[in-house]
Amino acid sequence: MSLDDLYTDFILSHSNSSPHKGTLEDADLREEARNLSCGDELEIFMALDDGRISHVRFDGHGCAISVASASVMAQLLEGKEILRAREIVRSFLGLFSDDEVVDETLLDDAVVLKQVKRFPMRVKCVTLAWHAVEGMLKDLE
Amino acid sequence: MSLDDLYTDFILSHSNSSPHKGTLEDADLREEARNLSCGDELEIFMALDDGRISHVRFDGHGCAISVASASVMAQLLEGKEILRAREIVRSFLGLFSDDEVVDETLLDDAVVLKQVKRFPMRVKCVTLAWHAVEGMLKDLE
Amino acid sequence: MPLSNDSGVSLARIKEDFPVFHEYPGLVYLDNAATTHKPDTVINALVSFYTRENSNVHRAVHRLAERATVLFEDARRAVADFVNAVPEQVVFTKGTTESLNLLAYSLSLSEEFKTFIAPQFEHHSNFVPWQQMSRRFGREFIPLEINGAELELDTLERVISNRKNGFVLAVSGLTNSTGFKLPIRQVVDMVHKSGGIIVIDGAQLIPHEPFDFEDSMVDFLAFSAHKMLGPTGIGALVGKRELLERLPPFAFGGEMIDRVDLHDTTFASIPQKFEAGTPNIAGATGFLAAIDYLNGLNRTIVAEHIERLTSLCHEELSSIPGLRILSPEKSHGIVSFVHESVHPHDLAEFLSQNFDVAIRSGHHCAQPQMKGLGIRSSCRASFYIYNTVEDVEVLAKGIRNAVRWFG
Amino acid sequence: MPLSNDSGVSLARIKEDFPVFHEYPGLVYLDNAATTHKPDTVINALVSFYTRENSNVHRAVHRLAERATVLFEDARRAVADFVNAVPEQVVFTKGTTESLNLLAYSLSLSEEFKTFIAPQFEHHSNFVPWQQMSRRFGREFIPLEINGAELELDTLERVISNRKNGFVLAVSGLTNSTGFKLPIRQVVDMVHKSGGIIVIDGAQLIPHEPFDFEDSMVDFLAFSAHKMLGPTGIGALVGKRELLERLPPFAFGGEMIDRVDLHDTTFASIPQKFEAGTPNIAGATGFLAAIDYLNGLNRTIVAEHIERLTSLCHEELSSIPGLRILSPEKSHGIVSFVHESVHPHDLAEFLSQNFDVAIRSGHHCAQPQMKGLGIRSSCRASFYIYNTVEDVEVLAKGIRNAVRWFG
Ligand SMILES: Cc1ncc(COP(=O)(O)O)c(C=O)c1O
Ligand SMILES: Cc1ncc(COP(=O)(O)O)c(C=O)c1O
Repeated sequence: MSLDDLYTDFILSHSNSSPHKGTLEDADLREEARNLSCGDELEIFMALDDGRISHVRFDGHGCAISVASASVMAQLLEGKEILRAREIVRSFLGLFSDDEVVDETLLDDAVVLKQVKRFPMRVKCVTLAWHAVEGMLKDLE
Repeated sequence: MSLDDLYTDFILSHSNSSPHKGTLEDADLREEARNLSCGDELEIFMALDDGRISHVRFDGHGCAISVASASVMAQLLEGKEILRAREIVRSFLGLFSDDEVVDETLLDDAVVLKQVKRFPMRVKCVTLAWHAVEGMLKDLE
Repeated sequence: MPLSNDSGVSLARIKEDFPVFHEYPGLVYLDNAATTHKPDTVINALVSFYTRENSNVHRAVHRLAERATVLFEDARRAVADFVNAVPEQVVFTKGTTESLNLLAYSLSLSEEFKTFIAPQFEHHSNFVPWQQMSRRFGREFIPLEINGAELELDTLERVISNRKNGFVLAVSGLTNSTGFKLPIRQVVDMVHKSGGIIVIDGAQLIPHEPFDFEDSMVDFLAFSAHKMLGPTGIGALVGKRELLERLPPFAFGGEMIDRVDLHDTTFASIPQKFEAGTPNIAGATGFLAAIDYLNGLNRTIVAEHIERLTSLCHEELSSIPGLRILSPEKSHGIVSFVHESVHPHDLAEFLSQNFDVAIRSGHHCAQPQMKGLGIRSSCRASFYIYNTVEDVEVLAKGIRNAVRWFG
Repeated sequence: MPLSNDSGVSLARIKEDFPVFHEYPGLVYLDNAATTHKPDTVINALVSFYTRENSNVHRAVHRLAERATVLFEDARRAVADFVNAVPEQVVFTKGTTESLNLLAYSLSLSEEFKTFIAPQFEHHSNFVPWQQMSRRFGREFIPLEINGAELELDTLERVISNRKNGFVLAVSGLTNSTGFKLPIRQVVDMVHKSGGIIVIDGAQLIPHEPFDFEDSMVDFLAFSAHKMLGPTGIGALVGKRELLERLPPFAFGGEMIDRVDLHDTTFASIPQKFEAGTPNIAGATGFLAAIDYLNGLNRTIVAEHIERLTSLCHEELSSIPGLRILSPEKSHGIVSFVHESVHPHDLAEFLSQNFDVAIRSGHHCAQPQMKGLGIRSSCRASFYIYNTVEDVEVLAKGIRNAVRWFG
């Protein structure tokens, strides 16, 4: 396993500068994603507009993997209908579970993150933001 | 290690029929010796006469080793002065401790029991009655 | 001989997998209820762990830590599969005793259970924790009366029917002192109907027969690796998920926490909530290897084999004059006995020295059971997968010799 | 190199005794505070036990049981000798965490101690038990303020002087998150003068330097075998005899009882009183082998060697721009640090994948200490007897590379 397997340019660029990093003043939804064993805490903000996700931002402190994954997620979910977003999140989390069959076409760029599955200690990092969003979306009845 | 090392005729004859087995109606001292992990319980009776041990008896339930050892002890202590009896008991118990130098001449026949030291699980058996008597004699200020 | 497993390996050749029998070819080991021997795969698993994966778990991201963590969780999954539970339901402990103490303590802190009940034939590890926690936490303790070596369902019914409050019945699936086998299905029904929960001490049962935790409806199950080919220092507590989630933790420290503040702490989810400190990681890998070994055998055939040895032993011993068998007629894997003229310790020592037969003598950590049988101690022969018909024959011959010698 | 032990063996050649370094010749293992590797003598001790002695202890009279019992008690004696205590003072546990929980629980049940005090830099295993038992049993808990990574004696003095009631100070001899070394002698004096007792968490200290329990006047000492070359799943609690005798037991079951009646139980004498159930017997024989290995080294030279590596590490790392060292200047065996632009997990992962360097990243089971330092997590390099100057150099080089890569 070479380094580039995990820390690809893709991950580095997303983690070093993400257009989705920041807060959202008029967010409709807010959620904290915490990975206490890493000390990581991300805050996810979401604005909704007529059944769609209009804006996603994240802020806080995390490793390259968790931050890159949050960035990719924000990019992917913006503009999607809530129902569709739920499917996407389910598919992404399915990448890291043994028994789920995943429709990877929903995931676009995010699919490259599935390589993290080979680094079991980092699965928590790559799914951190996604678990938070899963909860946010579930709460919308 | 052959069987005869532990279950000698000496032990078998003492355990199968001991002249000292029984109770003592007019005992001056009585003590229970218990080895709960074996379920063994012996009762030791002692009669004193003018600073001497006049009679020793034991009764109860025990394995061949503990019973033989009680019998040998009774035989050895009867007729001895209390001070002397204390020395004998200390010497006998010393046989089974690593750091004590023992005057074996005090022990007469009982010295053959020191072979039990090679059977560490049985040291509790061979010293059972002796520990009880040690306590009885100590109580005589 | 019909004794072969799936892959056609004769049970008679199982001894070859156990280094201890290479070391002592004449050894007749009949103290399996105390602890079993280990096949080379289990020993090799320990060597392999310390050579190739050794690291702490769950905490670091470096290569060894990653491998150790994966292996440790594989072990949890294997234990779960073995009794048909899911990994989250499996708490690793030091052994049955720790599992039961953890539970007795945690159930005492919960307000739901006012009464702890344990039959008088229980191993001290499944008797004293309930007795003592009752005293400490003001619960009621009921030592359930037994008839000889058996629990009668009438007795149980009388004690648990019409209870107003939640209670816990803690009982062995198979008793270690005599090999009495509990009719688990019936007992579970009775307990649940009366509003209680049931804790099965599986220290003897789990090594001997397939057990389906999910299907059994049992609330908790405890067992030890070392009695089923695995290493010492590791065991499991398996519990219903909702109970494990509800109960407070037992020990505190690394691994089991979520957030630690100066004056309060939140805890990890199950099963970590109950696992404080560095676990016995190597032990878990050995446990995994032991389960793999057992899974490689046809367990029905193994159970039949052990039953055959047990009933042969009953037969052989009952023809020895002066010998009293304490085990129920249909005991499993265990035969306990006393002889009227030879003290159990002397008999065990004689057998070891002259016939290289290892049996256990004493109270078997079951003093109330000994009292119930009107004795102080007994001898116990207990069988496992590697024992043979010849082992039973040597035992019987040895006892006859001993009786003559001491007689 | 002056690094040789009594028998003239160069410390540089110690790695040869550790199979893991044969398996991974390039491994730079700097996660020793989490767990150390095992020399072949320790691994062989386990194999030998399972091949030649395997049996339960204290209970049976047959040959294997006798040998296992003698070996187990030899291990206890070796542990006792290692810290200058007597065997009766040594309770075998699963590890430091169990030792500390046992103690916190037992001291809570005793009415003598009204207050538990632990510095905020403690490992969760020496913090959460005291915090939580205080809540459960209505004791006062004082999380002692720290200054960065250090405990100032003034702070301690302020908190413990003029106490009316008995208290317990639980404190690490050497902290695992930064390597701060407690001035034990002074602290013991202060505590005793104020009428308290002191519990030393020796998980990090005991592996690193000779400790004389008798002479130290410390009341209790806890440590784990796996952090000092021994197996997982075994550790010790050493205590003053009169305290051990006075305290109530923690767990109940086989081995720890004297007489079990239906409604009450009397307990065995120390140390068995605190050891319920089948102990980790094989683990104890491995612990014995680990202590033998350490005894075969010149421990003063080893301590100096580790100090040299630690200060070299301080030196190397402090010249890396953006890197902040969290350990006190004179830390022992441990150097903790963060880099302003690389997350600890990324740094640890990078080092493992590119340089085969194993360090630990995270909160090191010391969340209050992390808060005290104003961080969420850190990297930690920790040294043991087999580490070399080259190991430190590879670490420094790797960090410089990582900073460039992520930068
Ligand atoms: C200072 C300190 N205390 C306690 C512990 C807990 O030890 P264990 O996990 O072996 O129980 C550790 C190590 O994890 C430690 O470093
Ligand atoms: C029925 C039963 N329960 C509990 C135990 C205790 O198991 P352990 O000593 O492994 O904790 C044993 C064995 O000793 C047993 O046979």
